[in-house]
Amino acid sequence: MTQAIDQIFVLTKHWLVGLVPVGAQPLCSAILSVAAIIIVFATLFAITTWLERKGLGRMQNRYGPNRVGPFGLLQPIADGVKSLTKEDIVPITADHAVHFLAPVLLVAASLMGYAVLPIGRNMVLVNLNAGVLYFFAVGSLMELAVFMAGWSSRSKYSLLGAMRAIAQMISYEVPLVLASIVVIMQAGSLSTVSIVNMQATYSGIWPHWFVFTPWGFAGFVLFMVAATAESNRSPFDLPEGESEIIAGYYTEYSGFKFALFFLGEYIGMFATSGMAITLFLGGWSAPFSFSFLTWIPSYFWFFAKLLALIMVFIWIRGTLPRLRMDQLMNLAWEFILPMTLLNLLTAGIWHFMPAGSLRWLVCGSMVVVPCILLSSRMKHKKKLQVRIYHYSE
Amino acid sequence: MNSLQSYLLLSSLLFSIGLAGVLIRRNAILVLIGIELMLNAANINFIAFWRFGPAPSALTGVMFALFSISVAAAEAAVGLGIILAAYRHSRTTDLDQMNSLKG
Amino acid sequence: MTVSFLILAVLTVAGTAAAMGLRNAVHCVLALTMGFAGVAALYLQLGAQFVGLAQIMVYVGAVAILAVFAIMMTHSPESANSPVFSSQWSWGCIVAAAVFAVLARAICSSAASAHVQPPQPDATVQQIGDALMHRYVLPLEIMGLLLTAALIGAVVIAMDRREEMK
Amino acid sequence: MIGEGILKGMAETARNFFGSYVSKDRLVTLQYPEQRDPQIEAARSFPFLVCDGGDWQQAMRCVACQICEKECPPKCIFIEKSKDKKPDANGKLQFYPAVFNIDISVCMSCQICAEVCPFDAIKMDVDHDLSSDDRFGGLLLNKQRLAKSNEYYNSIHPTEAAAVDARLAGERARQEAKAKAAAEAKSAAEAKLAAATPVQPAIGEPR
Repeated sequence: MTQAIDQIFVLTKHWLVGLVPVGAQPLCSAILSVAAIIIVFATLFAITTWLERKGLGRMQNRYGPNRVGPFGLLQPIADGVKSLTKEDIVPITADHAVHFLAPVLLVAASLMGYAVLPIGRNMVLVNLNAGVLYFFAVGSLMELAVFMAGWSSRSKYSLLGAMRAIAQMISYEVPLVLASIVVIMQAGSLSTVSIVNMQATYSGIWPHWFVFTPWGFAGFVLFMVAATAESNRSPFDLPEGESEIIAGYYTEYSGFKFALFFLGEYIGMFATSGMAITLFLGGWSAPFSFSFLTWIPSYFWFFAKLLALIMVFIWIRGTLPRLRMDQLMNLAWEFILPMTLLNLLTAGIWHFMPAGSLRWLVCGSMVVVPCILLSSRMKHKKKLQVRIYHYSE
Repeated sequence: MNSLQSYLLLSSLLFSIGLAGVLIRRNAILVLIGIELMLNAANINFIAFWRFGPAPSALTGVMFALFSISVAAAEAAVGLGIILAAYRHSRTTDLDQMNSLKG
Repeated sequence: MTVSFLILAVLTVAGTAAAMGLRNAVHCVLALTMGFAGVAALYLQLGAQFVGLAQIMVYVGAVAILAVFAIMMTHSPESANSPVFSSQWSWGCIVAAAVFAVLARAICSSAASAHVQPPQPDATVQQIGDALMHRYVLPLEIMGLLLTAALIGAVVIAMDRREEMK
Repeated sequence: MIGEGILKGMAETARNFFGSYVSKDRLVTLQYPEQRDPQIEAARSFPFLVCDGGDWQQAMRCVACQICEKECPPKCIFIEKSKDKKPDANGKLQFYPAVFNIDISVCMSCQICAEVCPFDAIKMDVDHDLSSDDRFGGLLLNKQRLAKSNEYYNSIHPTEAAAVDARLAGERARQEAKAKAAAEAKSAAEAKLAAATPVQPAIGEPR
């Protein structure tokens, strides 16, 4: 019974695929999976916009949306209708073909990442041998889409936003990949499915999630910081800094194309969060091996973790102010990159030391000590200090 | 099924396109891109020969393609750096106008 | 020839031909990324998953972006009206066509190229990693050195030295 | 240590988040169309025309002198002066505006019209939710929409209105006294009466 509930979507798909002729079965199976992924994550996008507005509102002691439907729950539908019915304006000097292709490419690229995310037990679109590499390769397509949007608009704000976005995405892609390499080292595989399978075992009641090791924890935090920057979320939202460059690279977009950019950005954020869950938080596995927890279906755990990470994203957005460009770059190259490199070493030492408290002590100190040293050095160099306004009084 | 021949023909076509680009374009950056295309054509050959070759388990073709991709990346970085430096010097990337070695 | 190969071949050739023929340099690079993606798909079709994904990551994610940046940094308004092709473009075309003719003739006449496809060999990441760490460890190290040298060299070449000259 | 301040800030926002559900007085937002802040007296939005008495066409104070039209910086007032004269609230024959339009989509609420008006006929309103789905007609206020009673004026700006009313009453009384004095002087010229000291009427009963 538990098994059946856990595999209900897989079984349903098999049953549906069995209805069509044999020749069309692979195509039908692929279409079903892709449609399911698009529908589920587009719905999650709608829920997240509501959650974000509500959460941010409450953090600022406001109500948030509360007019459309109970608790404003129908607000995403109203937003969608609004953006669909708005006039689609294309600047007359814009490069029309590229201007049109940019949002399409962005959404397509951000959706492609889901192909290798294990959403539940046996619920992955393709179990690629080089799944993690595929994920990052597809992620690099987003930079191109951002550039196309910024360049084709023929607007200074768009171009500046695109430049900022690309510089930021390239700088943070390095720590993003390096932070995930520790997991690949430990798991000995680039396949997302086998990475999750490795974590879905328990000793006692404790799971073998990689986040419960010194290098895993450090890697997770670094990965999340880099993921925040990669998805252009606050406090790294310089590419769309409203007070400086209006809306960044999608300044010249309106109506549904603007909504597509929004969708692409959120879908990309979910994808990187999903990757963080897969790599560090045990994918679809339950946090403890109590029978009542493992009875809960695997996809539920995945989405629970995903929602938790989204809430952390919202929480951080409600807390932190936007960084300056030099602070952003300094953080990437002077703090996060050395930390990820050291983390690689820590993971290697962890692998070769015998299990015990000594291993914890050595690896823990290898994470904590450089972190303190690097941050005190950054503070000393006043790179992250409060900005002093020389000319304003 | 695809034959080795079709892949080789495709790669030679790519090579010729890259070569034509190198020979006829005036923009230095696009010339560099033409060279990248020629390298890509060579990579297709490596992979095709690995796939259809007698000993695919040795992975020689794959290795060669991997190394060639990284060399190409390094080449692109250095080449574009050189083009930027040349641009700063002569204020143009037009190869027909960059006709003096004197600084 | 299968349909998928034909589609990918057309995509690749169209992308690269557009990259070499279009007027606007940024359009050229965008068309080129299509060609690179087509090549990557060809690698995937040939069963070299790792190489195909590395191709997307390196060429689409890095080289194309780099080229676009370089084009935008070297863009000058007067270059918009100057001719795209060099003065001896007809000679270039003839040479390229001749090269293609020779290559195509050689390929078609070769007996070795009539091979049929052997069964899919597996090039898993594990195998590639093993090969890199055992048989090809020296080239790997040299590659690392080369990339480091290229990194430093590119920075040094592209660095603006006006500050020092003062 | 890096991140200390971040954690502190996150604790603060979490406190706000949960606090807003626990204590209602944290939420200062008013649910606008249903709940409103009490109107403060100094509020100003757009001009309106003050009328004395019942019928708005009869009782309009405006005499179409067109000073406001000339003074208006964004030129959002349009007045057409009447050809004939009509009795105003005091029964005196006056010109009146045949057309009086204010385009409040242009108006910048500078209050100059109200200041220059010698008849205290144009004053500032407080009504601000004037949004309309008609982009042009809905924001072009005509004479009828502009006309509002003096009681309304008294209700929105009591202090100012009281001062205006007092001044108007004083003026009217002075005029009446002058007229009376003139009449009395005429009669006194033949009757040879003693000094006719006019009595000031009480303030606050203008009409």
